[in-house]
Amino acid sequence: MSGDSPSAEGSEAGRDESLFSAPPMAEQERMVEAMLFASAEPLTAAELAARMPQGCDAAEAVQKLRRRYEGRGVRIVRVGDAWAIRTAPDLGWLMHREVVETRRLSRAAIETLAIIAYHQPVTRAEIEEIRGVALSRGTVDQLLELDWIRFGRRRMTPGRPVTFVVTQAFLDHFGLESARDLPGLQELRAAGLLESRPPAGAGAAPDEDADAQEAPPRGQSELFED
Amino acid sequence: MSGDSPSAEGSEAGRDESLFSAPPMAEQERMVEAMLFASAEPLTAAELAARMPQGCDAAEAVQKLRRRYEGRGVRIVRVGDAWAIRTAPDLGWLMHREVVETRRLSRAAIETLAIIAYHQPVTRAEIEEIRGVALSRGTVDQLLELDWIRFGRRRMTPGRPVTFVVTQAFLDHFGLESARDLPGLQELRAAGLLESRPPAGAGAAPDEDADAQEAPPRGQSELFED
Amino acid sequence: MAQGDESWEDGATETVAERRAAEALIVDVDGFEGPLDLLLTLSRTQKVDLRRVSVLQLAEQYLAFVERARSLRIELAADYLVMAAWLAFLKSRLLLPPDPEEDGPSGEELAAHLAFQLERLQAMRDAAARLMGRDRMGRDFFARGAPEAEGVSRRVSYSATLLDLMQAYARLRTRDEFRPYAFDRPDVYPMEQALERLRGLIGHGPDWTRLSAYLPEGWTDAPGRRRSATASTFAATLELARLGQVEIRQGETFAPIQIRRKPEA
Repeated sequence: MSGDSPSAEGSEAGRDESLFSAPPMAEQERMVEAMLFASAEPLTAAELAARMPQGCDAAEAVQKLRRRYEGRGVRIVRVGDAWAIRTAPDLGWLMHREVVETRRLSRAAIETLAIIAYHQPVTRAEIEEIRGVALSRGTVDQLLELDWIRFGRRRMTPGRPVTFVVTQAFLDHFGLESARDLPGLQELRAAGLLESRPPAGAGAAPDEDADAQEAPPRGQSELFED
Repeated sequence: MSGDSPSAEGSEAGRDESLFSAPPMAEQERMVEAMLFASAEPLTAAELAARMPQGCDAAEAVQKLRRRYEGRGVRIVRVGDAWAIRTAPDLGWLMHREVVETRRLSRAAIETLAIIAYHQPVTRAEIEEIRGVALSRGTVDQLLELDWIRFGRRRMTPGRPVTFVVTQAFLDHFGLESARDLPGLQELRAAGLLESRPPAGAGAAPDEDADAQEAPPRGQSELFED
Repeated sequence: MAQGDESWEDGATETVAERRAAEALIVDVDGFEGPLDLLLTLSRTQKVDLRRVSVLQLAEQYLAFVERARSLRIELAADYLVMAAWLAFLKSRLLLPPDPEEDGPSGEELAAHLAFQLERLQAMRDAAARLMGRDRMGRDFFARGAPEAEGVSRRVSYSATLLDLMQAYARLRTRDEFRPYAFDRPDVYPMEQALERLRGLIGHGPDWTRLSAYLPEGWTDAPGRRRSATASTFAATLELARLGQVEIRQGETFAPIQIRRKPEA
């Protein structure tokens, strides 16, 4: 705003005050650095100053910080009348892999994957039986391509159907030591990932008690028994 | 150059090549700086290295960068086996605009989280024993959803119960380099309070092996391997 | 506290105060997370190192507490009563000389374990408080506010978490749990199938034909399968007769059953 003679007229009036209260410039630089880093939007000098203690010179601190970052991996750039931290343009190629577009797996794929993980080695027919619908080629292809499943050995039954198993890449992705570490049904239920079956006959709703933060009544714990 | 870095055997074959092609360390530092700045999530040395040219030593570059940022407004922090840039904690007051209001955790959830962190890997039954009250579904669910806990490997005891461990997101949130850095962990262990039963004899030093034969594996010992 | 407001009914002051105390007790019971929590609170009033807490005194306090609560006809959770019974047992163990005949842990050992449990719970509460008191991301320190993710190479990565996987599986399995009970037996020939088959065949046989001729292939050899197919086919002909599409006749008892398409009227 006021170029290289910051707040010239302001300092006239408040010189004494600011002399004593303003933090050293190195400290102001730290503040600006932290704010620019954490902010989702570019910040103007005025916005920076508004958050800093009285007597600070945000514009000056930005300039100092900008010089400090010259030649580094990131730079302080001007965006309109605001400031932001951006990676150096010559390093843009490093960011390319950053832009992986993540999509959620389709429900069919995740269910198929879950069945393979829990039942491996498992045949196509068995997967279809559990899901109750035919297994599309696209689903299998996708999971094969992701390297999350692979063909296992053939089942020694008529037709010698091929089986599917999960891969090491699958275990790595899901942070599992082995497929045997997948929680069982009881544990899923205990963790609240599974609606508990309504108790036969009784119309009571045990779930309501269980969600209360206090001790659930004893009866509830039986549902959780491993 | 490779020292203790990965790809030791790879460098056998391509030593000449990497000797000539690896960029200078200052340049590697810039690359790491750019990548860490660009990402909101911690990145492992392996992830950094995967994007850098062959022959680079990401771990070394991170160390150099870390030293460079000491005392600045942002710092390079270690989160498990990954690295991230975070603002200096003493400047938190500047960022009040960035604060995201988080759901208040119930007392049950906070205690359960602490027990998992300090006793991990820990089973549901052990958590219930320590708190003296059944663990409600909502509590586990909430912690799983926050991505602060996850299922660990199964305990090799009858029933093979699943265990809970804390996640990298937990470490990141609480500014911990590793679960070993939990406040007071050493004192608690020395006092025998991370065991499942009181130390044998009054005030005797808790000996590591005495009840190992039947007690669950000591918490906080085997979790660090991943 | 009790004075002032209660002036409207002089004699009732004490009763009201009493009732308030009693109600406070009820509230307290609700406020505790289980017997261990209650015991820990009680033990704090002893103001001693938890390792040296007087378990005997603690048991007295707990039992008195539970007794008072019960006298107010509070339905105490079973946990509290189980703990009360156990503490009464422990008390007797601590007061009586040890029985040399008896195996198992001594009263002192049980008491030591209880003291340990209390100390451990307290330690975890303290640890939890310290944990929550740490500098926390999003409150005291911050991650990158504007992560940069521009670039040219766009790669699609499909993501799924373990939670997704488990929930998917849970969804499938619960659906399974609710599947109506059904026979999955290979040797049962369903009537629906017989009906379907007869509908297709009946048009081609205007003359009287034995029922057995309509049995499906592969169902005539094994006696069990033949019986099932015969029963289903017969039931199907009854259904078609009811609909006015076929006629059925039988010469005498146990004679072959014959069917034909009902002649057009």
